[in-house]
Amino acid sequence: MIGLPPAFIYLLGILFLPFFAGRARKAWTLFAGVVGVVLALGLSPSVPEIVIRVLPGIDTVLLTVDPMREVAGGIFAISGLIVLVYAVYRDLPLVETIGILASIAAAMGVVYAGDFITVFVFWEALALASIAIIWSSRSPGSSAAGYRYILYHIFGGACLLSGIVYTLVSTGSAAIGPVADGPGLLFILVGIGMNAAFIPIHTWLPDAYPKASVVGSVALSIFTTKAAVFLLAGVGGWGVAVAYMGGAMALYGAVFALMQDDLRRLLGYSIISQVGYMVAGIGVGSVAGVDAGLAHMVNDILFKSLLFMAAGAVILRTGSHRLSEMGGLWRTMPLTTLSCIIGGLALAGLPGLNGAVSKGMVIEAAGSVPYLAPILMVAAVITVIYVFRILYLGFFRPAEGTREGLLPKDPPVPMLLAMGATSLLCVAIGLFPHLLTDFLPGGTPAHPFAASYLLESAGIFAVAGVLLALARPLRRSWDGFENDIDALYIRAGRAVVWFSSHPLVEVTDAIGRGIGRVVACFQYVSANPGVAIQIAWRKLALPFVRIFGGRERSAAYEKELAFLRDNYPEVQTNIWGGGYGIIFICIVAFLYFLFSLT
Amino acid sequence: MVDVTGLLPAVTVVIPLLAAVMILVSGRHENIRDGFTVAAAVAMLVSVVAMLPSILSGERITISLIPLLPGGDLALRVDAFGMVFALTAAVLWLLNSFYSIGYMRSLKEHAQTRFFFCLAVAIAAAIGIAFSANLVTLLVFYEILTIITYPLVVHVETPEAMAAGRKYLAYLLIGGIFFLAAVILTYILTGTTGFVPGGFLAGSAPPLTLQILFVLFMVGFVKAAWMPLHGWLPAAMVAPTPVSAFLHAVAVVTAGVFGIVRIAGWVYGMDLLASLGLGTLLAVIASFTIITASLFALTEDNLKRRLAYSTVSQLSYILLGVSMLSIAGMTGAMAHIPIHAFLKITLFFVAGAVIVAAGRERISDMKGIGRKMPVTAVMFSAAAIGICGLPPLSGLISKVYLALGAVEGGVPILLIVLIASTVLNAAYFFPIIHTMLLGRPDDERSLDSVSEPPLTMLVPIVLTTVASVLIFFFPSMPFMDLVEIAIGEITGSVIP
Amino acid sequence: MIEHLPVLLVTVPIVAALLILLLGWHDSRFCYPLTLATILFQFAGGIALLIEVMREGTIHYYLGGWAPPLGIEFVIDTFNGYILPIVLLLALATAVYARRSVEKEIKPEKIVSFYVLFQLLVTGLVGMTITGDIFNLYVFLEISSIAAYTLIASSRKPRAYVAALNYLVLGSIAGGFVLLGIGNLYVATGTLNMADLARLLPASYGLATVHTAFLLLVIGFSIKVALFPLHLWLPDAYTEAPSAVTVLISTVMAKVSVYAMFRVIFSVFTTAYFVETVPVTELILFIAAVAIVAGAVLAIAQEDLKRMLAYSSVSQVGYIVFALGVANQIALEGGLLHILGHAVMKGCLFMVAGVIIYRLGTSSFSDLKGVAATMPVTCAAFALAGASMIGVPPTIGFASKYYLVLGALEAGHWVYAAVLLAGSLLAVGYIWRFIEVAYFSASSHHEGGDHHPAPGVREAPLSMLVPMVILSILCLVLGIFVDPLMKIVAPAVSLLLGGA
Amino acid sequence: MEAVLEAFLSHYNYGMAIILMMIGLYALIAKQNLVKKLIGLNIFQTAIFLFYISFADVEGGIAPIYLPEGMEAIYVNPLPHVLILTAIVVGVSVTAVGLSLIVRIYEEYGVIDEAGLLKMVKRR
Repeated sequence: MIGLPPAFIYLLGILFLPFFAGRARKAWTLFAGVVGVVLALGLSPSVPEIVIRVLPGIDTVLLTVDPMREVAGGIFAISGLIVLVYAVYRDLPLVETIGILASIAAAMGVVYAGDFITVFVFWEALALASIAIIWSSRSPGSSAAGYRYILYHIFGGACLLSGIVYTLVSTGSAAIGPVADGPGLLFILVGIGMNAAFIPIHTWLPDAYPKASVVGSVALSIFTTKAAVFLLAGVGGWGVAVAYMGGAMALYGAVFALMQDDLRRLLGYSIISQVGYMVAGIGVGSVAGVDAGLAHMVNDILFKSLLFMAAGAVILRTGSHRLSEMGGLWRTMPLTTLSCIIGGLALAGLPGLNGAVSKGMVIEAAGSVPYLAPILMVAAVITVIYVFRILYLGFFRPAEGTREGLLPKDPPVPMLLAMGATSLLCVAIGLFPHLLTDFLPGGTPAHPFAASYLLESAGIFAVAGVLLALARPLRRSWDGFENDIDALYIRAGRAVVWFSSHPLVEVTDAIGRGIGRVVACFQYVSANPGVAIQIAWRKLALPFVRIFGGRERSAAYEKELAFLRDNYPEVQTNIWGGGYGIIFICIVAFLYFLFSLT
Repeated sequence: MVDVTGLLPAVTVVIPLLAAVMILVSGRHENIRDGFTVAAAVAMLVSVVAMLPSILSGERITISLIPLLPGGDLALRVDAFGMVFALTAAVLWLLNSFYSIGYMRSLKEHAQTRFFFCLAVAIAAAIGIAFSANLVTLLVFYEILTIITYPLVVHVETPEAMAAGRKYLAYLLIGGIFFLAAVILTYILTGTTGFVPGGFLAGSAPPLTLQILFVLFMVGFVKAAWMPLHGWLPAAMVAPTPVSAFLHAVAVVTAGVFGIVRIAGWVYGMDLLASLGLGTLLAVIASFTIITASLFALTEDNLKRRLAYSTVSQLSYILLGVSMLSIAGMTGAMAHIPIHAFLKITLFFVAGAVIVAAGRERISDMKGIGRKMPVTAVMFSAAAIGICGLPPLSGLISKVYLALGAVEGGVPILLIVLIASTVLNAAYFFPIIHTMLLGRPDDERSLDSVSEPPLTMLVPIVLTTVASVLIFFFPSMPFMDLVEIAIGEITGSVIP
Repeated sequence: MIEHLPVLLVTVPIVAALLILLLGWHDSRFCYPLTLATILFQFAGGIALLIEVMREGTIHYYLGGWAPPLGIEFVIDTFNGYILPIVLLLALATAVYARRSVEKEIKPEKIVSFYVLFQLLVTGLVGMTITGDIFNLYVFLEISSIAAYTLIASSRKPRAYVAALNYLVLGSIAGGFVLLGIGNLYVATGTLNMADLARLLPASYGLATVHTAFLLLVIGFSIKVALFPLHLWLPDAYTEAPSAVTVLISTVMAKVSVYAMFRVIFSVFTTAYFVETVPVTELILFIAAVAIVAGAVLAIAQEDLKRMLAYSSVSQVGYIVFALGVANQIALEGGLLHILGHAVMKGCLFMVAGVIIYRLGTSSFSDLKGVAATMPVTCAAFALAGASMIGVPPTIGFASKYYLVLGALEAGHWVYAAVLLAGSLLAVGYIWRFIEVAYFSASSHHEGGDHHPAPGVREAPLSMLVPMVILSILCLVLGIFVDPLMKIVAPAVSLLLGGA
Repeated sequence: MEAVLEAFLSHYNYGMAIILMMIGLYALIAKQNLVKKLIGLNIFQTAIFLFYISFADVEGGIAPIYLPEGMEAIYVNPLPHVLILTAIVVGVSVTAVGLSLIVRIYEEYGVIDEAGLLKMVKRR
């Protein structure tokens, strides 16, 4: 197969995009997507590396292939194609199309990059592509959310770069690999963690994804976090801290997902939760753990994008994105409902669907780290509960939200096609896990239908069912709890802006005024230095005159001073009289020498 | 390093001077006059490029014009680092010439002859600075640059412009006097002022004297606009936009930072700077400037002023690179000179294009302007992204090297500065991008009269952006190669 | 002929002055060409002498064949060989310039006497420069002074009378001091020849008489050169005099007075005396520094171009005296360079002021708005000379400042070097006022080319323009080719420092 | 004290020269009338002349006139006398110029005192 970095396919696609419009543009994007998939699936480790030397001293590896990259590249290419198919239903704005293609390209670039510098370049490109997607939706709040998004990611990118630089200095090469302990590790963790939505730097995710357009949020949900997970796996060598971070994310995301009302915001938190599983798996560090993480990444891409697509379909047809405003959609949107059920149950980990395959692997691998597996299981329980809420509140409860006369129907064919394909994949992997596990770098097998695991799943579902049955509020819709830590960040940002627009500007203005005053004073004095000195001196002496001189004298004195001041520039020092003093000096000197003559 | 004598350096300096005379003479005939500007720009570029191969092969071209003062003849020497600046200036001047012609004609500005005359002399001075072989020559051209840009700054002649001009002059001339003092002191200490790769001051005086001398140099290069001596730069924004572009990218501020790098590499040498602890001083100044200037930029609504603060901040990247006293840091510093110049000139070109095509200067008035000026707005976005150090633009390259330098030089704290600065850069640039490309104008009809600027302006905008992209993909052609040679010159080593 | 050149330089113009008087009585049109021819001759002679001195060494010319100490001697060495062409160059430029300027500023009936006095003034100054006899110096000083008083008074403005009288009184006191000083020197040594004085004086360095003489001479010459606190006559005199006269006295006369001061201090008293016996260098430095700053500050505040330039002279004289205070080779080189530089640039600047008065009838800043649009060449000349005044490289002003600072730093006078640099900054303050008003003020705000000049306001006549432009270009050329110049200056300084 | 007085008395003509000089300078400075100022200047110059003549004096010397053959005498130093002749000429010229200036000032302003003159000058 040709050894061309797949990212270039999409970049070429972007390059020619402005020359197409309407259907031709759609066809072109689809073509690019298909070629990308073909190319990505065709790459094998035997393909020669592509190395160029752009910067002195740094090898830039644009293409290198190993099993891990094959898996990630394949899934990114496929899901990218799915997004493109999904997007066909309408004419997207040019910027958004570019954004989507660029996201795919950037994610592919990150995957196939053989060195940190290339990774970093595509990493930043991914952030830029995402912001293009977010902003081009033009929905209310998208501009502010996009702004915050880019700030977080630029911060993350800069941290990543700092971490990379540490590796460069310590190892002398830019090859991807573990980072030595020290500040570099922290930097790179923050850098990757920003994109992987580590707690507490995850807030951009639920903030921005709901603001994107229907198609946009699908694209967003796939690439940014998963590319980060991939890099996390690629770098490797993490300690248990990362594993626990995964656990925390899984739990935190799940809990917050439970509290949401906005469908896509809920799914956003769900991404955090699921990424938590992957991070946990990778953090464990064993071959099985990494395999589990990667497998879950693939599966999450599939079922999460499926859910986002379904959500998009619902939003498109109902115009509402709040669970509390939906309901009873299964009658009118059966196919959408079906996709959603498949996606939801996969997410919940129902054996027979793909989620169960990898979730089981993760929990199994997590067994080697104390307390991690239980945490993940608790998260799994909560996941089941919120999946139930999505399905029940959105689709199966009696329709109260939909207004009369508005009968949402299933979405356009391209959407259905995309959802159908994804569902198919979910089911296929769920039923035949080796479709996925055969490709894993460690070759770790999955056994979702083993008795122990079935038991475990049953237990999770049972607990969730019991909870649902006992706690009625869980079955009711509520106003979403939409606060998160980012309230703090926003406040901090505002504080910076306030600081620079008030104290900083005021202080500098004051300094400027002060200098101006000094200059003015200088000009004033230089207009007539003699009199200026007189005025200054008299002003200094004024208090003493007031105290020691009589009333009349001080009045006369002040009058004189006022006169001097009022007529200032005109009052010339008496030039002839000024000469007096000088001549006097001459005479004194003269006398001195003359008398020393004797 | 092989020194060869050649006439080309002098020719390069003389071409724009001749053009200046011809511009004055042909002032009444617009087309002929502007023809001279363009012809000189082309000729100068050719002349600079003609020297490139021999510089890249490791030669230095020297020419001693006349004996001037004790301590230095009026002598030119083209080395790799000078070439970096000269090439940048020559290329950008050509583009800026077209742009200026388009700008001045579109706005029907007054006193165009004076304007182009001053520009031509100023570029001659800038090239002179780039090619100076010693401090005295550098000083001579530096001061000429100061004086000759004054008429450009006050071009509009409003009271505000006059006040700004006074400020400009006050800062720069005071700086020039410090520079003069520093040059004389250097001469007294060492008996020479000629640049020596790796420095020549070591051991010539007690540390305190050398430290004071360095401060004198720093104040002397007030053109580098480090804080708190940056006040002249935002004030000078009253000038027509081509002038701002010229100040910020082609010549003036670049000359300032160029001077500081020259001093660091060719007068002090990195070892001496390190042993004097001056790296720390420089780092503090640079960090303070980078952060504070970005904060200023955050609140500025006038596009040109925001860009000015951005320049203040970006220039200190170069100081920061020098302060790291490591090879990578120095590489980043040198590379950032052309990289920043190409990016920033695009931004100013766009600011000017918006003034010409839409008559707007405030960012808040530019909502949705990208709909009518798509190319301009996209180019602005690209350049802004580049300044933030994001791919696929050249800004990333210097950022990588600066970060490398910070770690290599053992000052990881500077990474924090870089990170904060990157975030702040994004914080003040992305709102502009959003406003231009996606904003909704308050009054839809207000955009009706807006259209793309004339081609003489649009083409330079596109070209500088493309150049920035090309530098990202092919940094070694020729800038990184030159920088590599220059680094090899001052450290005696090669970049790993 | 060449061996009698020194005396011819003095006698020919005196004869010429008589001739001008006689012919001028007949027809005043004769005056100008005659004056020009004489000064041209003198200039050529000055150059010839300089070349001769550079080639052959010091020239001694015994007046009437009487050798000193009985007779009067003209001595031309590298120092006054350097000063003489400067004096005559400026005199020549002024002479060319004077014709049109005088037509406007002097009553027609006074024109003949103007040229006569002009000639006498130049003669007196040339005599001062080349004489080797100290009493002769005094006599020439008084000749030039009296000519100067009357020339100042020849203006149409009545205030010029007051200014002239003011100058007369202070100038006479200065002359009296110089005379007294010479008397004391004679008491101490019994000779008036400078070379003999230098030889005989060291024996009586301890005497109070010598100290007194030194003090009196320094004070006397300080008044003549308008060193800061003794400058009071200067602003009025420069401002009220006709422009041509201002050019002449501000450049030539001031410079010759400085020359005399240097000559007396270095060639009569020698460096050893005033650096070691009477350590006044610190005091002189201090006064010079004050002069630099105070003159510039006062100049900034002026509302009139000519007056501003007058105060600027006060400041610039400070630079030259500064060199005296530092008294080492480099600084003195700078000082001598500044004698030349300041003569050239201040001459140019005052010429510009004269041209502006010629065309506009005023030199008040408020009336000069946008004058650059109508008089581009004039204002360009001002800009160039002004840049030199500020010390922008590569002008002559920069070169001299460079040497001065270099010298000061070498002597360890850090603070004074800083003051010197600050002074040049203040120079920006006053030079820029004109530049701003002329180039960048509202009334020049017209579309390129189609401005509406006030009636009668146009570029200066050629005879005024040419010397002005030449001087302004000289500012630049001398600055660039300063190195050949130093081949003359350096031996002159060595001569001064090495004694007579 | 004795010695100082002795010294002063023996040089009393120098003392007188100084006193005259001071009188002249005082007049120059303090007198408002311009003519009186000029007179002060003249007194000042005269004092200098006196000084020169004094130091030219040789005790018992006679005027340096060419004496018949064979006669011997101590001459006073002739050179200062010659010099002072020149100086007197200068002084006269200066006085003449000064007086003519005062005449012109009087014609123009109608005053010859300093305070009045300042007022007049300012008014114009």
